[in-house]
Amino acid sequence: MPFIPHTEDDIREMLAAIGVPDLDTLFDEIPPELRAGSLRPMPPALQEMEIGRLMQDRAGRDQTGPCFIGAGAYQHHVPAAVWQLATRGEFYSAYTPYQAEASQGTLQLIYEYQSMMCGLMAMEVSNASLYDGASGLGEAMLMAIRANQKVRSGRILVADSLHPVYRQVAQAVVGNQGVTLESLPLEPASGVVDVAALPLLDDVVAVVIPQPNFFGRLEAVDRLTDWAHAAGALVIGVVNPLAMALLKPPGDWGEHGADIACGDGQPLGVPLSSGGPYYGFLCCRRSMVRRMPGRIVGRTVDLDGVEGYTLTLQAREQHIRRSRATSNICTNQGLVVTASTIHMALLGAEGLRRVAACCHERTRTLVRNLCELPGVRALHQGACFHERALDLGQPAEPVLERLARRGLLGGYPLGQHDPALANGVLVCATEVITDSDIRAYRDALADILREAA
Amino acid sequence: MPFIPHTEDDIREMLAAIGVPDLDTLFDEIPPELRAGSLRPMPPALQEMEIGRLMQDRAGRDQTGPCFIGAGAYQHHVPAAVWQLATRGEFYSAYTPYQAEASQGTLQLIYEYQSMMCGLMAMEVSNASLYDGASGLGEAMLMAIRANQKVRSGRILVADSLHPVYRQVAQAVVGNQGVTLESLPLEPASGVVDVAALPLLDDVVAVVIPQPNFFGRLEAVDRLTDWAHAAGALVIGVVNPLAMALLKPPGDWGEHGADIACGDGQPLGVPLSSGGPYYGFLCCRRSMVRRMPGRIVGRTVDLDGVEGYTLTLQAREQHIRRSRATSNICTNQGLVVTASTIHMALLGAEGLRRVAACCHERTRTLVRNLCELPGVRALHQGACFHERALDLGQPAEPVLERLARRGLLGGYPLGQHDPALANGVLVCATEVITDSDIRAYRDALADILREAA
Amino acid sequence: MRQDRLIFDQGRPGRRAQVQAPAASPDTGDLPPEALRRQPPCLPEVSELQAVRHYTRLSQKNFSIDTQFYPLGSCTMKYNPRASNSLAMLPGFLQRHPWAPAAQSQGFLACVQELQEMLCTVTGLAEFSLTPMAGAQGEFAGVAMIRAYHQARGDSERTEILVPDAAHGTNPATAVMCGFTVRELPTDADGDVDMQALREALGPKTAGIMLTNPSTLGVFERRIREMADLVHEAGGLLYYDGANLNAILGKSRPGDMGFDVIHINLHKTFSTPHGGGGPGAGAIGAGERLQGFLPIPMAGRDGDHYRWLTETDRPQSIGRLSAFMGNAGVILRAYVYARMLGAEGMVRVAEFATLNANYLMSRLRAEGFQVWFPQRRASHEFIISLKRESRDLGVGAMDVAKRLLDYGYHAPTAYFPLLVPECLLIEPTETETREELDGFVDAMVAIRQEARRDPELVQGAPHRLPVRRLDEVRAARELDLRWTPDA
Amino acid sequence: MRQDRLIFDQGRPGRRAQVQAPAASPDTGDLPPEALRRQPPCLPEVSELQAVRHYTRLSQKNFSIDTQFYPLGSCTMKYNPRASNSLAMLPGFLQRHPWAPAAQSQGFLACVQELQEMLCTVTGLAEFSLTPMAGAQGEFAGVAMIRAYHQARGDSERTEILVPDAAHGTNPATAVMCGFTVRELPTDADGDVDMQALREALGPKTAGIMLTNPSTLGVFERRIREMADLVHEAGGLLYYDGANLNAILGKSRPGDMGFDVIHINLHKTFSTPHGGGGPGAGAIGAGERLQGFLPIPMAGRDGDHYRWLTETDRPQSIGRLSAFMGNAGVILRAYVYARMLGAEGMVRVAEFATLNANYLMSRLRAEGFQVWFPQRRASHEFIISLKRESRDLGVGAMDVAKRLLDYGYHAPTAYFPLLVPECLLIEPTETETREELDGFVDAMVAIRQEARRDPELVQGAPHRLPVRRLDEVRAARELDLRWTPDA
Ligand SMILES: Cc1ncc(COP(=O)(O)O)c(C=O)c1O
Ligand SMILES: Cc1ncc(COP(=O)(O)O)c(C=O)c1O
Repeated sequence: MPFIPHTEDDIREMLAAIGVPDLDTLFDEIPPELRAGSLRPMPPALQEMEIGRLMQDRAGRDQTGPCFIGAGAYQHHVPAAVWQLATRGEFYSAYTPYQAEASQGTLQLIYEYQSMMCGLMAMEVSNASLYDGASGLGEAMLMAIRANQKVRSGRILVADSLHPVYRQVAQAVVGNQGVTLESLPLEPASGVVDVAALPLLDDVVAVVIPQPNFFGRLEAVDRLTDWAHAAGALVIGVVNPLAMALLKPPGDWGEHGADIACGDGQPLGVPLSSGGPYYGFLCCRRSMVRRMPGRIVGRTVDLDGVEGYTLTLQAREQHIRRSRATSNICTNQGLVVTASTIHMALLGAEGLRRVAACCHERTRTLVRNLCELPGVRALHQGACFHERALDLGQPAEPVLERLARRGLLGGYPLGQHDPALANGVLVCATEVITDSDIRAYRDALADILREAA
Repeated sequence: MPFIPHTEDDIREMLAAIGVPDLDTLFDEIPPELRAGSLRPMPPALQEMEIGRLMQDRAGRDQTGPCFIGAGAYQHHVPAAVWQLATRGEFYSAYTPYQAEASQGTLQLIYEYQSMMCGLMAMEVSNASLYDGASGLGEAMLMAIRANQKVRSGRILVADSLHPVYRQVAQAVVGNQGVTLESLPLEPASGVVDVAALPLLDDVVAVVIPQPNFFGRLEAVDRLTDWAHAAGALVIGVVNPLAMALLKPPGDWGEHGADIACGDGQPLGVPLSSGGPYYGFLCCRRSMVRRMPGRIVGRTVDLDGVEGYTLTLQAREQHIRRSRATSNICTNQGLVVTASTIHMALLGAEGLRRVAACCHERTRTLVRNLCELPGVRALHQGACFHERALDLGQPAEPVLERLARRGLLGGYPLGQHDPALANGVLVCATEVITDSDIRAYRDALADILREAA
Repeated sequence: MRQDRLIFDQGRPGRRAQVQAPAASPDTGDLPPEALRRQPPCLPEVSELQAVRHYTRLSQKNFSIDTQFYPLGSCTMKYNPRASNSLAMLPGFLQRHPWAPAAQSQGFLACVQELQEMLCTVTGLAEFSLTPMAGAQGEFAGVAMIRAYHQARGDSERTEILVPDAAHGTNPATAVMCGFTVRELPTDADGDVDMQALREALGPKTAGIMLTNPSTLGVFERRIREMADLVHEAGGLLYYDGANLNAILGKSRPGDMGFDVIHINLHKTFSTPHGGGGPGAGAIGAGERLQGFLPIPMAGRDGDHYRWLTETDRPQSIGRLSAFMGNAGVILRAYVYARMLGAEGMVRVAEFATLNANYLMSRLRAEGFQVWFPQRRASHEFIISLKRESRDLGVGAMDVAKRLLDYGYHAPTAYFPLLVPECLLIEPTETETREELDGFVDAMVAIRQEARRDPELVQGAPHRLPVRRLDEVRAARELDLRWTPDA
Repeated sequence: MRQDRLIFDQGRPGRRAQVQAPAASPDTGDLPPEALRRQPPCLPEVSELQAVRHYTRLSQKNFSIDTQFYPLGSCTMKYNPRASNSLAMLPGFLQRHPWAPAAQSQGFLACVQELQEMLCTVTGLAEFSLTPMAGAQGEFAGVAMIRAYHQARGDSERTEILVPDAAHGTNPATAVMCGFTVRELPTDADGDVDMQALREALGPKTAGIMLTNPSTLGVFERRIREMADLVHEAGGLLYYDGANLNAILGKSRPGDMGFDVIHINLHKTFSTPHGGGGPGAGAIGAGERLQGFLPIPMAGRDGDHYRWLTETDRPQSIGRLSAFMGNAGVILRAYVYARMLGAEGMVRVAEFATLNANYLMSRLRAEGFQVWFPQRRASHEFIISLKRESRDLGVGAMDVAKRLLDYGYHAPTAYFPLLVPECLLIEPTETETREELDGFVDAMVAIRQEARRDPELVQGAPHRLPVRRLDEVRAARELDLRWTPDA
């Protein structure tokens, strides 16, 4: 009986204490017709050794060489200390810190996290996390709707340069509440929103601006922010938090700064792990904090005046406010935030800046190398951070498949979102990519393009 | 400056507090001619990410398929909890528990370890560990010399069926103190000491009896023990501790039990890891405890009468008794004992018994399969535990090399200890070996023997 | 004596863990100056040892399953196998990019697909998607699917979701997030949904109903088939909140009860850790009516080959709820757990969770505590009310909860469900020993004695934790939500 | 309130962690009945959760580097990088069988061989063997090599090893284990070895001398070259106890000082963890005279190929000290650490260890504590004596040490070296911040104030730990060394 400590004696004595003859009687309130039969087909129980072998085999099967895919998830070095600490039983197996006195470790850590995230985003308030960047954007939109009481249209303008999956997810989150997402078009040649040709803005709740955008390109965030604010719209910045060690953070955009900053915390100490668990961060102005979804930790004092930490503003949340809560979120991504906090503490501002600068340099080197190959060129001109779209001069998907067969994950095929970009691939090189990885990519790509030619 | 927290300000202010102008001045008592020059050749510093890549590469290079080697180190399933707990910072980075009040975790754990080891060996006293099984045997011999005050010859009789490397190591440990190791011969056909032809025993301090022996064979431990005791010699049992979950433990050998039990703790939760760190366990009669080397933990009470644990009988040890100590050992194998204690707690008597029985069954299945091949036969008749010597009918080393090239570690070549056994290989299958591993071995061996024929 | 100051207060300008970032500091090349950050962010400046020491020490201030018993109703705080952790964190899994092609992801996909199937078997539903990242997102998916179903049929009048008053807060909150209005159903004296009220509430506006079974009152909803028939007849659909599935795992299947869609908290029933608040996973399963609407991606299987099912395969899907496929690492942990249980193990989960709960209930009742539904079997959890103690001694549920912390037990869920006064919702789970339960009873008895002798002792609890009772009013009024360099 | 009972007391007959052992119980087949165990051993019978909870809780009762500052002289308790742990525990390393052929072990062998070379560079010796499993076994190897050297030359009269009186206990104990008699050398007023006494002690019986430098008194032995010449002239050899190498790493090399053989505690200078008492590694290096005698196996290199050097390559070797090659996992940790430091990092270890020690010494002196060798530079450690406090206040070194625990600092090494009364040997190491050192000074000052105001408070310390001062006399007299079912 895996994980069940009861001995035969225990069972007998416990049943006697309850006053039932057998275990089955405990289920006598379940109507007979609802009693489950056999659980076939269900594989037989495995010992830890057996499942260990199975998982090792499966994990080994998936291991591949260098990865040049980004598109929302980035491979970075994570200090060994990060997850060794985060998986300590006291973090790993703790419950949500509702009992504050028994959760000061987690609560102080989240307070530190909130402080770090505010620092990185140059914002005033951070919550304790949402599920991921994409669904978090949906929550940010709903928050904007609640916060911007002057505009009741339910219209939100989303830059077309936002990661397409983020847009899909946000749509799924907000769609049932009468919110409509509209497009702020992208100039195809430059890969950014054309600030020279901004539409007239009217009756829009909020504008969503990515930085860097899906193509790795840098948006004119100052101009866009001021333009949106001028028309009474709020600004939601969707950013790569690592990039914010180097780039202008949302709180500093334009005259007054963005109103809400969100994105995915994955680049801050979270392994790729097939897409999750990551976490969504969410920051805003202090004036909006009561509209915020998710948990928030505050510093206070105890009966003796000793400093301590507790969940606060819980009246926003579902367990108190129920149908009038700011969101239905309950369980969030606590442990990932724990790891990420430790990661940020270890790297510090200078460490993160170096990592960001190094990623930038690596991607530029990669792009330079690949663009030396005949037929390969950058899709957009202008500065990029972290990733860049290339045109391979031929359909990208088959090329990527062949690269994969050589153990190289060569990038993200753009054609799946826009058939016009079928030759396009989004490449990314982080600090973990070496010169020899880049050479290997270039050489393999050269071969493959040559074969195809 | 890896791992050094000093800022420029710190350095300046600290030098000022000391009253020296620079760091170099702190070394002004070192005569100039002794100041080191450059540390070339020394590789340049690596970031954690870089050394991570290097080590991953090296570890990956060594990974191989199933392992049929035993000969002193055995691959067993180790519950995931074991090392996740043992590497918690509070165990991993703690010092020796000299400050008992600040070390109750480690001390209670060692007390539990001592209790478990006594249970497993059916002995009265256990110490807190020695370096490994082989060097521990040397310490056991020195302890026997101190304990057996009736015999001052310094002669110790060692069964030839003991692991040859254990004998070499014990020789290196005791050789400088005038102790002589003599041979208790082995009957080649049966692979055990011939109890029908035991020599006359006289003026011998102790007899060393392995169980199971080097060839996996079971010695007639009861007869041997009584025979040694009758002649005034002490009995030192060298055992595989896992086997003791199934086999008669040293404390129960013969009429009065062995006097000392030792061996290597590796099979109890310690990964193969190239041979170490493992640990040597050492148990004895209570009457001999003051002759024991190594640390011992005792239970006592504090000022308030609360139970607690502390190192005890330290007057045996080098830091108190210096040149008259029972041994020079200081640092032992504490963390490995920590892991091993957790392992034993998780497996329990029944779990260990099942593992042992399963190893026995696996090895028998392996041997049965291999002996079906033409030319392959068991070297000895009679019961084995855990491993068995086979005769391949041709020199074993080249065969093993070919198996290795196919990703199979086929066993331990016996020829390196005894040229007469050049065709011999010691094979072992633990519970981690599957039927398909065994088939793979048989098929590969069949191929190789056929090619060679 | 030593306080654990904030990590920020331990820093010094210029200090850092030097091995963790590139040794050289590459220049920012072609980045336009106006795109750059002007001032470095305020982050801690500490050494590696400082960070390790700080967070190790902080961790020790937590209660956790690995250190304490957590009889926390509705939360199923059971043992989180350490093997799940190490196997989910094998390098091959950690390094897999979410966009890695299926051909390079067969190992991972196999785990996902097999877990989907196991969940179908154990719940009696037709198909599962594992993308929701917690229970509440699973609820969201389920209710959104109900909405999409009605819409697909052109049935746009159905604007109401029925929710029992005892329901978890996420249920009504979810209904609203999906654009519905909530209609609450009262509970009858036995803890079941009031059938008469249900009949009255049902009608052409009914989109569906959200239920847990066993309910958050800790009892099995006996007339569930009848309810299902009524709801279906009215044109509505049934949503099953699987937070309490632990109580009936393998014993009774929501699909057989008539539910159309269900979420399972893998971080409860399938023993993935709570992690101090998350991450979880809210796997969502559907019967025939709703399966086409399940969120994507899901893992599919063509013979020996596993692949992702996406928009193309599932045109009716409510879409994506996360950028990738949800909390993959949590799913792997659940998969490992499920495989270690196997069919037999699953049934035993329910049996022993129920045994523990009924035993603990019997013992507390025998000690004179007021069990709220004494005439009912406890499921995996049950409610006691401290109404009497509160009235007679001035010691309420929260006081007892806080005092339990001093005794080394995590407090049960207090003041939930809302309809029971001064209640504690107690769920011991199957992984705790009888001795642990007895110890808890002893603590409860001891605390009641303390409450009689010295109520202030209990009212002022906890006394043995890093802090005493915290001033939550001040926390909410004088908001201090982050460290700043000048504060 | 909750005691951490022994794991045995938490068991119940028949309980166990079922997933951890084979599901079936194979019969014992052909094993003869008389070879079998009659009764199962008394081992704990607990569930997996119980074991995890118990050992997690026990761990929290320890002080450790990851939670506290350890100014523990002679022990070099510095930060143990977490990367060393995870990289040494990569599956490929953990699964490697010690008898795996060299061809299948190139990755591991490369690490061993490269570490051997780095240790040569940093010590100025010709060759290293990494097999000794702790400092004391390194000493054993070194002194055994000295013995073998004299024997190989037919020089059998040399029966004495000289050891300064301040030496660590392992030094004289080792000499005796190698069959020598020990002759102690006194220390002069400055903390150096008394040269006159050395001259008198040297002679035809001198096999060698064992020294640490800086010595365990925390000072650099300035006349070391002169001593080396004297010893060598007398036909003896010099052994360097490298426990204090942290103080001079990269700054001065024992080989240049004239030492013939040296051990290095990798668990000190190379930052592998102490693990609550071990394992360590006592790498042993030799100059030209002794290199042939080094213990086997060592890693050798032929071009691109790494292999083991064994008896065949090294006929003069003192042989094997362990069944395999020593504490491989510790060696890997040290290798990772050494590579992260590189040449520059090594020098900085000594610089900042020395800076921290001298700073702490200056501050304590300024606060009025008696530094034992005030006229000398501290190396990486230094001594203060509480003779005055003991005399005037009745509060001795042990009392202050125990009270420091209450303040959250591990106690310095107390009463060692033996020749300084009421001494504390203090070694802060380079990985601690200045703030941590200042905090320690504050605690020392506060404790002295307490000793003046309320000496019993200090004498009765500790007060804030899981237990108060333990009765060691009773522990040794009423030996209770194991749990038994009947006790
Ligand atoms: C009954 C019930 N439903 C739903 C939820 C929400 O699940 P989650 O916290 O994973 O979002 C919970 C969680 O506590 C619950 O107990
Ligand atoms: C000076 C000195 N020499 C030798 C040793 C012995 O080293 P080990 O404990 O590794 O055997 C120590 C350990 O404390 C020491 O401080």
